[in-house]
Amino acid sequence: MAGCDAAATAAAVRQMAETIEQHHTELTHLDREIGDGDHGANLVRGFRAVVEKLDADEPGTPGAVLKLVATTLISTVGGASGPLFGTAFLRAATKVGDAETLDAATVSDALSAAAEGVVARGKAAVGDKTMIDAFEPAVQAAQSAAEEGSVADVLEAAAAAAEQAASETAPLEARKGRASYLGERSVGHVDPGAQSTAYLLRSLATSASGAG
Amino acid sequence: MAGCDAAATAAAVRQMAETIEQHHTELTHLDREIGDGDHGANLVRGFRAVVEKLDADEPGTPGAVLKLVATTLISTVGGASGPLFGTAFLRAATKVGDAETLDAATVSDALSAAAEGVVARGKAAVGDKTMIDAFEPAVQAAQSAAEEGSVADVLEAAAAAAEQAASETAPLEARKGRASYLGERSVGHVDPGAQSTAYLLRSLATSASGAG
Amino acid sequence: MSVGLVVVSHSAQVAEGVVELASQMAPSVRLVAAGGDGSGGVGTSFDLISAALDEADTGDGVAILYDLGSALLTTEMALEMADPDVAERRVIVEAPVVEGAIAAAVAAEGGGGLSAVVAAAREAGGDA
Amino acid sequence: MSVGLVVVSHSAQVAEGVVELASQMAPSVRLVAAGGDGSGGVGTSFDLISAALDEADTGDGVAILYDLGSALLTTEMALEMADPDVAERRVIVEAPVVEGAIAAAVAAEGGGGLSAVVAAAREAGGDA
Ligand SMILES: Nc1ncnc2c1ncn2[C@@H]1O[C@H](COP(=O)(O)OP(=O)(O)O)[C@@H](O)[C@H]1O
Ligand SMILES: Nc1ncnc2c1ncn2[C@@H]1O[C@H](COP(=O)(O)OP(=O)(O)O)[C@@H](O)[C@H]1O
Ligand SMILES: [Mg+2]
Ligand SMILES: [Mg+2]
Ligand SMILES: [Mg+2]
Ligand SMILES: [Mg+2]
Repeated sequence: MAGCDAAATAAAVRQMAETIEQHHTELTHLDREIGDGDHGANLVRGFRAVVEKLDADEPGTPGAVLKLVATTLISTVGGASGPLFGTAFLRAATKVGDAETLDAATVSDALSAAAEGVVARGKAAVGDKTMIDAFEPAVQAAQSAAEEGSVADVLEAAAAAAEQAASETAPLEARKGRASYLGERSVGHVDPGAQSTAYLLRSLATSASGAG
Repeated sequence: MAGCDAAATAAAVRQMAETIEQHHTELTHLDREIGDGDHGANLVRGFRAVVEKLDADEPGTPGAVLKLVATTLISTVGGASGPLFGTAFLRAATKVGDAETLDAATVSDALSAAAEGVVARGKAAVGDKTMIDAFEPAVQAAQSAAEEGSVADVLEAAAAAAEQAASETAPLEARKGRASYLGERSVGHVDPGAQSTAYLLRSLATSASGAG
Repeated sequence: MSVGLVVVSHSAQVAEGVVELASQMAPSVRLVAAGGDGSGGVGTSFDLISAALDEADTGDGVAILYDLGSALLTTEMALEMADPDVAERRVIVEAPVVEGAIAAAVAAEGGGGLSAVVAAAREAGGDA
Repeated sequence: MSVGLVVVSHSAQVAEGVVELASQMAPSVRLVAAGGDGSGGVGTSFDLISAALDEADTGDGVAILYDLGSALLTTEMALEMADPDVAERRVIVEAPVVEGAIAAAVAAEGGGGLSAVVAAAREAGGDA
C-alpha cells in the first residue's frame, strides 16, 4: 500500500475480513478439537460487522479505523477472542494516535502494544497455547525488521513468524482458555486463536506488499 | 380412632391434608422469612396428591397407607420437605410392617423411625433450626407416653412437645437447609418445617382422640 | 460409550442451559437436564431426576451435579429407590453445578471413566 | 436500596434461571441476567453485560458472577470501558456462578454492603 494511510488501513482490514471468510471453516474445525467449535463463526460475525461499519462510514485516520475494528469486535464476537482481539486493536489504535500515515516503526510499535494488550487482558504467557504464542514471536520479528525495513517488511516478518509459531502450538498443552479443560488431550492440535492470528497477520502483510 | 387400622390411618392422613390446607398460608409466610416461600405450597401440592390417591384406591393396612403417603410426597412436594417427610413416612411404614392395627408402642416406634429417617436424610442435629427440632422432642415425649398410654396419649404427647419445640426454633440460627444462607438473620423466625411437623402431629393427635 | 451426566437444578432453565454449554465441549456425551419441579415451577422432581438418571446411563456410569441442598436430598432419595446394582455406578458430585458439569463433560468426552469424570468436576473452579 | 447483582453466563437460560432461583430468596434485590451472545446463541455479549451492569446499579454497588473464563474477559472489558467512578463500585466475584449468586443475593437482601455481598458469594460452596 502506498503510504499506510486511513484508506490503506481500511483496505487492509477488509482484506482481513476476507481472509477470515476463507479460513473460518478451518478455524472452527480447530476449535472443535480443543474448544467449543465457534472460533471461525465468532470471527466471521465480528469481521462482517466491521466491514458493514466501514461501508457505512470509513474513518479518516489509521487509528480511527483500528478503533472501529476494536469496538466492533468487542461488541460482536461473543467469545474470548472478542475482548482479546478487541483489546489488541484498541491498544494498537491508541499507539498510532491520530497519525495520518503509519511508518514501519509505528506499525511495529502498534503490534507490540497489541500483544501487550492481549497479555494484559488474558494473562497468558508464551507456551500456554493461546494466540499469544503467535503474537509474541510476531512482535519480535517485527521489531527486528523495523530497524531498517518498510511497513511491508515489518508485516512480512511478523506474518512469517506467526505462521511458524502457530503451527508450533500443536505439541503444547493448553493452560489458558477453554482448551485448558482438556489438559493433556489438548496436545496434538493447533490452537485456533494462534492460527487466526497468523492468518490476520499474513493478510496484513499481503495488503502491505501491494498484492492485496 | 377405634383401633388404629387402615381406615383410621387413612382418615388421619386426610385430616393431615386438611390441616395443611388450613395452615399453608402461614407456612409459606414463615418460609418467605427464612427460605424461598414455598413450604406451604409444597405441602399442599403433596397432600392433595395423597388424598387423590387415597380416593382412588385406599390401601388395606396402616403400613401401606403410610407407604402411599411417602411415595406420593416424594414425587410431588418439590422441595427439601418432600424427601424429608417422604423418608419419615417411609421409615414409619417399614416399622409398622403389615400389622393390621397399630398400638401405642408401635406408633411410638414408628415416630422414632420417622425421626431417624429425617436425620439420616438431612443430616441435621437438634438445634440446627429444622423440622428435627420438632421431631426429636416429639419422639421423646411419645416414648414416655407409650409406656402406659394409648395411641391417643402417645400422639397427644408428641404433638404438645412438637408445638412447644417448634415455637422455640425462633431464637436459633439455621445451620441446615436454605435458611442457613441467612446466617444470623434467620434468628427471630420460627422454622417452617418445624412448624409444619407440629401441625401434622397435632392433626394426628386430634384424629386419634376421636375428635377428628 | 462414555460416562453420562445428569444436571439437577431447581430451575429447568439452569439445568437445560448447563447441558447446552457442556454439550458444546462434549458433543458425544449423554447429558441430561433434570431441572424444575416437573410442572413448570421452581423445585426438584424425584420423577424427573429418576428418569434422567436412567436416560444418562449408558452402562459406564453417571456423574450427577446438583445446585442446592434440597436437590441433593431428592437425588439421594432417587438413588436409594433405584436398583442397587444400578445405583452403584451413579455418583453425586460435590462441585459447583455449572463449572463442575462442564469439566465433567469434557473429561467424559475424552473417554475418562467415572472416577476421572468425578475428579474433574470436583477440581473445577471455573478459572479456565 | 441494596447491592445489585449481574449474572453473566454463556447461556441465556443459565443466566435467567439463576436470577429466577436467587430472586426467590431475595425478592427485593435487583438481579439482572446477562446471558448468551445477544442474538440467541451461546456466548457472551459486551453490550448485554454493559447494559445489565447499569440496570443492576442502584448506586450501592454491583456484584458480578460469571460462568467461564471468556465471560470474565468480556466483563472486564465492559468494566474498563465504563466510567471509572461507576466501575469502581462494580466487582467481579470469583465464585461458582449458581451457588455464589444465591449466596450473594441473600446477603444483599439482608442489607449487606458490597464487600459483605462479595464475601458471601466467595464463601458459597453449595453445601446448604
Ligand atoms: N486467556 C487467554 N489469553 C490469550 N488467548 C486466549 C485466552 N483464552 C482464550 N484465548 C484464545 O482464544 C481462542 C478461542 O477463541 P474463541 O473460540 O473465539 O473463544 P471461546 O473460547 O470463548 O469460544 C483460543 O484458541 C486462544 O487462542
Ligand atoms: N437438611 C435438613 N434436615 C432437616 N430438615 C431440613 C433440612 N433442610 C431443610 N429442612 C426443613 O425443610 C424446611 C423447608 O422445606 P421446603 O420449603 O418445603 O423446602 P425448600 O427449602 O427446598 O424450599 C425447613 O424449614 C426445614 O425444617
Ligand atoms: Mg471457541
Ligand atoms: Mg465460545
Ligand atoms: Mg421452601
Ligand atoms: Mg423450595
